[in-house]
Amino acid sequence: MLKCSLDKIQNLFAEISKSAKLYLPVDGKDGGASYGEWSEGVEWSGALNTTKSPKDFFFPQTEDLMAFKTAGKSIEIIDTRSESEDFVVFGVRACDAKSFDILDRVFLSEPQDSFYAMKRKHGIIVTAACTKPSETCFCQTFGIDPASPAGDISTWKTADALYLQANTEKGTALLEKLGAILEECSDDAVNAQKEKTAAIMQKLPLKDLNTDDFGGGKTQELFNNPAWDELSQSCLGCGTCTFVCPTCQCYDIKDFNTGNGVIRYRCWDSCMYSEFTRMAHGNNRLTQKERFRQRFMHKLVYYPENNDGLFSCVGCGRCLAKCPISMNIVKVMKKIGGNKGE
Amino acid sequence: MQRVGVFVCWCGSNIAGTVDVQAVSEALKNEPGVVFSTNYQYMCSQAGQDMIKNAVKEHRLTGIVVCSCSPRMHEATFRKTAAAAGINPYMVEIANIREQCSWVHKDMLTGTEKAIILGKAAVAKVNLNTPLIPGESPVTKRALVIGGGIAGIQTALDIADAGFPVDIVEKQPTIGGKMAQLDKTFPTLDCAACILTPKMVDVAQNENIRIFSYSEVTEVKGFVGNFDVTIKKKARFVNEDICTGCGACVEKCPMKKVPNEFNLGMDNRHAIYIPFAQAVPKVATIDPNACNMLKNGKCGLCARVCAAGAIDYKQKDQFIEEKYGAIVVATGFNPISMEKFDEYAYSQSKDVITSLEFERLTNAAGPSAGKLIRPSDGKHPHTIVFVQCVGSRCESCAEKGKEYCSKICCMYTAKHAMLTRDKYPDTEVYVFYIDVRTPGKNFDEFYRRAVEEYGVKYVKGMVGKIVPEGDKLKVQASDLIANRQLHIDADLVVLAAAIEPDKSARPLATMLTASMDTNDFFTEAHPKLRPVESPTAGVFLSGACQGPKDIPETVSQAGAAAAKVIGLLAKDKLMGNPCVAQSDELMCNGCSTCANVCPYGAISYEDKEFRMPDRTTKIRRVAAVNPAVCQGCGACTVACPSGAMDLKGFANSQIMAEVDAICK
Amino acid sequence: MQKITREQLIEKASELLANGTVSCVLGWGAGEFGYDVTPTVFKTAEEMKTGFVFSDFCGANFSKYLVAKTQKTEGKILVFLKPCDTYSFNQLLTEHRFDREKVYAVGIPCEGMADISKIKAICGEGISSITAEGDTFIVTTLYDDEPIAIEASAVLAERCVNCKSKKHVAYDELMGEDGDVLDSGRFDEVARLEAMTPDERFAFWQNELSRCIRCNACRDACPACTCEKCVFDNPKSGVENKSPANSFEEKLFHIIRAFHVAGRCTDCGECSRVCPQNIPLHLLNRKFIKDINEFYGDYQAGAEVGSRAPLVNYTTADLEPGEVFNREG
Amino acid sequence: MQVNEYKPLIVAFCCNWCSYAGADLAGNNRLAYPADVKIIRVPCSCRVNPMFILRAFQRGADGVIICGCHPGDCHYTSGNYYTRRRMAALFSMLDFLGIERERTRVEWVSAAEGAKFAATMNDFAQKVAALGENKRLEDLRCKK
Repeated sequence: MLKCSLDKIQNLFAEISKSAKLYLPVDGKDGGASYGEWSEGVEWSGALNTTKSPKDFFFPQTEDLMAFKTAGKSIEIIDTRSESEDFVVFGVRACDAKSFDILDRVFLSEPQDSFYAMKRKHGIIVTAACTKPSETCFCQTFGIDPASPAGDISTWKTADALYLQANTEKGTALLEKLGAILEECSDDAVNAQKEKTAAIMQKLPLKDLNTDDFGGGKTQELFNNPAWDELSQSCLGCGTCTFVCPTCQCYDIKDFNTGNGVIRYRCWDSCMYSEFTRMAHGNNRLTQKERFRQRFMHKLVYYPENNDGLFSCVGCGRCLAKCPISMNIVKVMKKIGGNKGE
Repeated sequence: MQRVGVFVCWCGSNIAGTVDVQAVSEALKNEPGVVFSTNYQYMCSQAGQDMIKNAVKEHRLTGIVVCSCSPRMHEATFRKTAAAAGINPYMVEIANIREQCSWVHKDMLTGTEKAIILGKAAVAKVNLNTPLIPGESPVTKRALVIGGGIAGIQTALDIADAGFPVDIVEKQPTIGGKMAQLDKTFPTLDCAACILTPKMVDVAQNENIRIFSYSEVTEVKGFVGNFDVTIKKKARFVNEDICTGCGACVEKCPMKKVPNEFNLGMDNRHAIYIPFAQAVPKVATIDPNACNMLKNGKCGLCARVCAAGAIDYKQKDQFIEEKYGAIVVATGFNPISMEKFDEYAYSQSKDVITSLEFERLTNAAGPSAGKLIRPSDGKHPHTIVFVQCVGSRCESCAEKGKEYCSKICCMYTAKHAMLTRDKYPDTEVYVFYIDVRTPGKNFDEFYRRAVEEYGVKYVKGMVGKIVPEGDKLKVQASDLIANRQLHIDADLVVLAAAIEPDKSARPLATMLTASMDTNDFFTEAHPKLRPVESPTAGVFLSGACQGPKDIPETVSQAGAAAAKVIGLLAKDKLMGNPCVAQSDELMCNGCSTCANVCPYGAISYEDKEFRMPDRTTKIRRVAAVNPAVCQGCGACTVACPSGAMDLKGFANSQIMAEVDAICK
Repeated sequence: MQKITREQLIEKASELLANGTVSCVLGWGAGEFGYDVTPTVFKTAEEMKTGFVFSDFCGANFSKYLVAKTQKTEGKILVFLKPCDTYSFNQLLTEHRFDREKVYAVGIPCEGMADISKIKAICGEGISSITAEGDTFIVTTLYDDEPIAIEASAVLAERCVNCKSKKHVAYDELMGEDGDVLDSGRFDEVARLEAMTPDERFAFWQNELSRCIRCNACRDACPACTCEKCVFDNPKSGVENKSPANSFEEKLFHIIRAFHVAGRCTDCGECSRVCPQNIPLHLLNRKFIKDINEFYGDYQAGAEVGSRAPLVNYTTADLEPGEVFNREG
Repeated sequence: MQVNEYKPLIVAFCCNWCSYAGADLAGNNRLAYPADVKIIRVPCSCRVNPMFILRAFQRGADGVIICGCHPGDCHYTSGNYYTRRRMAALFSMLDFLGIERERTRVEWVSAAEGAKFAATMNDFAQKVAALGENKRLEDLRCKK
């Protein structure tokens, strides 16, 4: 275990940013936190979570895939990929850290998504343990311990110091570069914090929410549940839940005509949208109910079915906080699962 | 994908002088969809058009881009060429590389560059063009002429002669208009009544013509070939069908002190009246503002003396609805008010009169039985001053006058001066003028006769001030040629008042959706090439409503308008403009926003049943555009938030493609 | 604290359900934490007793739901409308978006709704309960031993701080007393921005709009955005896009959206309420409203059914686009 | 002429009946204006959708001008009145977002006003040139 006094945290950031770009949660004027690049004087936000998850770093909302340059009737194909530089994403919470496992299974399985893989190769994830989870948090439902976050490096912030521990080779390499700012220390403070957090976790309102009724093989049982009608009836069909979700990974590939050519790019898509997966014959999910059901069935049934029981929700609570009509996965799980969480 | 052919015109050196046409046709060869590109000296020539036709055949073209002069010039030509070659005429786009390129840019490099870009925009557009087929609508074979002056009379007679029914709507109790008030006509000096009244009789007797006198148009709906017009027949309190025009009622009417409009208030008429002896229809009319019986129920003399029993005090305004295929506007003119011209003392002295009043004073049927007298004392005037351009060509006095030339004043003043000197050789006649404008057949000869034979004193210069003093009018004027001030003691001053469109024209234009200029003269569809048509299809212009004109000009325009009407009514069906709005029902919200902005009422709504994606049915209110009514302005397309409304020929995608091509 | 209670509304709804006036109720459904309220259709009085809620967090504007719900429902729908909702209700009627006959509208008074993010800004995350006592919220959290008292006025939603009207402009029945159209300072913020230099304004909006994630929540919650197919979803429109690919796309979406609702926007504030990135989108709409009021005379969309929106109207004496700026001197 | 001299790109939407004819008249009378002005013909100024204007800026236009018949002279009677309101509102909004107000303009040019057309374009091009490139409504993708 290594530690860095909080007085020196800016020095720590400065040191990290010497070797790689450093991104960390910063407070916005609007009250929400978002990831920003560190430069001198930029403070690490104390917010529990950022509005948008850190998946943006690896799977950006829009990303150029290739380009075509046209001149008259000739077309030249341009590979827009380039070797990216190392970067550090600092302050990632346990839930968001877990989301990368979920995304990895999608993007890194064969055929590998080279855009995502490139960024994963160069990105170093430094997590931060939670000490004050929100009422909307339910990561423990998915077996995540917010006090022991994964990532290349895990950190714990106490009243006076930041404790750091490398989990991977990438993490170890980074910590080695930081040298003098860090000092060896015992685990005591971290363990104490973990205990305290564990106690709080037992007080969270959603602590008893479980996944017993979900998982692979439940399609037949849950697909025609009449409760989908009621649950979906107020859904506006916007993409807020999808776009704040750390695990949603659907995208659309579009061509943008620049006048002198075409930029082929991908952008996040949402299964809540009526245009989602539109094909020549039209859309396969015609009603908001079907679209709504798809999103939750995917997270709770289809994904685990194909991924060894791993659910594609990490309980970060963003959708609970941001849905314009407060309809969310928790309400769905309780209703569909017959699980009142009591 | 279209197969586009590009044809770059040199227009001799008009385009080729500033634009490297070879470079343009080479550059456009590489544009998407272009399979053929060439250039030629005169694309609009027979050889040029043949070149297009051959290329269509040879290269199986589906779209044509002509880089040439303005589409306002030859779009129609090339559309015909396309049609002749067997492709839809709306698959043609014109890149304007003459008026908007070669003629305004001097440098070959920039000119060529811009021409290529304009060509690219046209190619981009034509790639998205779709064949358009004009809609058809039937034609009601009846014409409406609004205004019964010489313009309206001539138009109606010509249309009727071709065998089509015509209705004349005249707001006065009789047709005849201004010409009926004139004495003699220039430059031949034949009497107005002698040539006009037979025509009025012709109108009355023509079986194809109906006259709605003392009537007004109150509502116009519909469109070319299919107008629905409401005509208000004002109550004249005399049954027109029974009245014989004997005049017994007029003689007995005790209300004798009503100013007589026909004589411009220089004498009086009765409350029941026939405007003049040759009125058509020759029936009496009761002036409700003057008649005691109508005002307070006391009198009833006329009803008692009418042998025919035609008097009907209970008559009400009547509204007649009729369908017409064409409408001719012949609302004519009026002299402007002289009230504001204090410098000429029009309001102060009865002996300062307008030229129209002078006409009445010299007319044998006028208030003085044709004897030229001073209105104030009935004495014979010796010194008469005519002032030209009163309120005309008045750039600095827009609040009371007009900027334009009233055109007819020079000639009628010469006529007045000449007639005065001819009849009263003892008079001294001055004419003050800015310029004497006599461009017309035998006009200048006429004017010279006034000066040379009749000794009218023409003075170049304007009258500065007229002051009544005793029984004289002190006229101060400048003689610009002699460069001196003139002081004339005149007995009579005649002001050649500017003329302006009749006040009824503006509301009528709104009803007809016909455009007007800032002076309220109706605008022609093209000042040179379509001078008797309004831009609004089916509306034609006759006479001074379109601009100041004299009688011969009016009559020729009246005939021309009639010819256009006949040409329209002779058709059984009309081909519409296919560039009309169209609503995509699947996207339409039925919100009525588009209908709110449509100036033609072309959009209606209906409830339609839709099969929804979730296999249910849903009834939704959606917009439908009547393509025969829509004129294709596109106001609705922008008002529509969902983009359901689009304009054929100028679709969102087409305009955006042009923007893209220009901006890349 | 709302003057009308949950119980009164349930009683009213039960009565109307029982006598057959309505077949269902569009109301607020309770959530997990007391503040996460979901619009819900209730079919019976029993359902309402268990699931219906009315509190200071019932901000959602129901008017828009009527477009779809009236198509799908047999019989009349009972809808509870706060004063600001009634404007949207009328505007939708003006645009023939639903059948008035299928709705039974009960106007209910509103004392202004609370903004949970303002509450969280004071007491942090981990809220266990929120109860309203008079003009105060008593909030308990996981991290504070003592309940925290918060003045309701301090956490009033932004749109309620500048409430334009407590008057109901449409209803079949009114519960409680009707209020008045208010003289709000709702254009103050617009005026403040107008007073800035163009560079400052540009910087302001660049910063705000750059946060847009194009989730479409603003559009999808907006009662004026009820198009069968939005131009931004329609590949044929030429502007369709799913992401704020760059600062141009961000601006295009918000400018066009504001323009499309200009003259139709009732200023209900849903756009800003639902924005996950807290972009003050209502300022764009208010700019149009303010301009329209100043250029063409005061106009409140939805105040009357059938009124003609200013941008689909004109007078011959309207000011010229160039004069818009001269006006300011 | 210098090769690097900054040339603004100006898109002019002209109504078919008045302004496009006015532009033709400017041509007939050989009244020069910068070649940077590219005209798009629309039936009426009211056909111009704000989306076209933003599109032009996106694609690299530095100024957009809309020309129509004088108020009262619209071929379709009322089209330009709607244009007047729409564009007043839109341009005010663009200004509100900090976009230079000199980049947009509405001008009424009749078919008889060839001289006015040329003068307007000269003036507009000059004003836009003075602002330099449009940066605030640009789409960098289109500049690649």
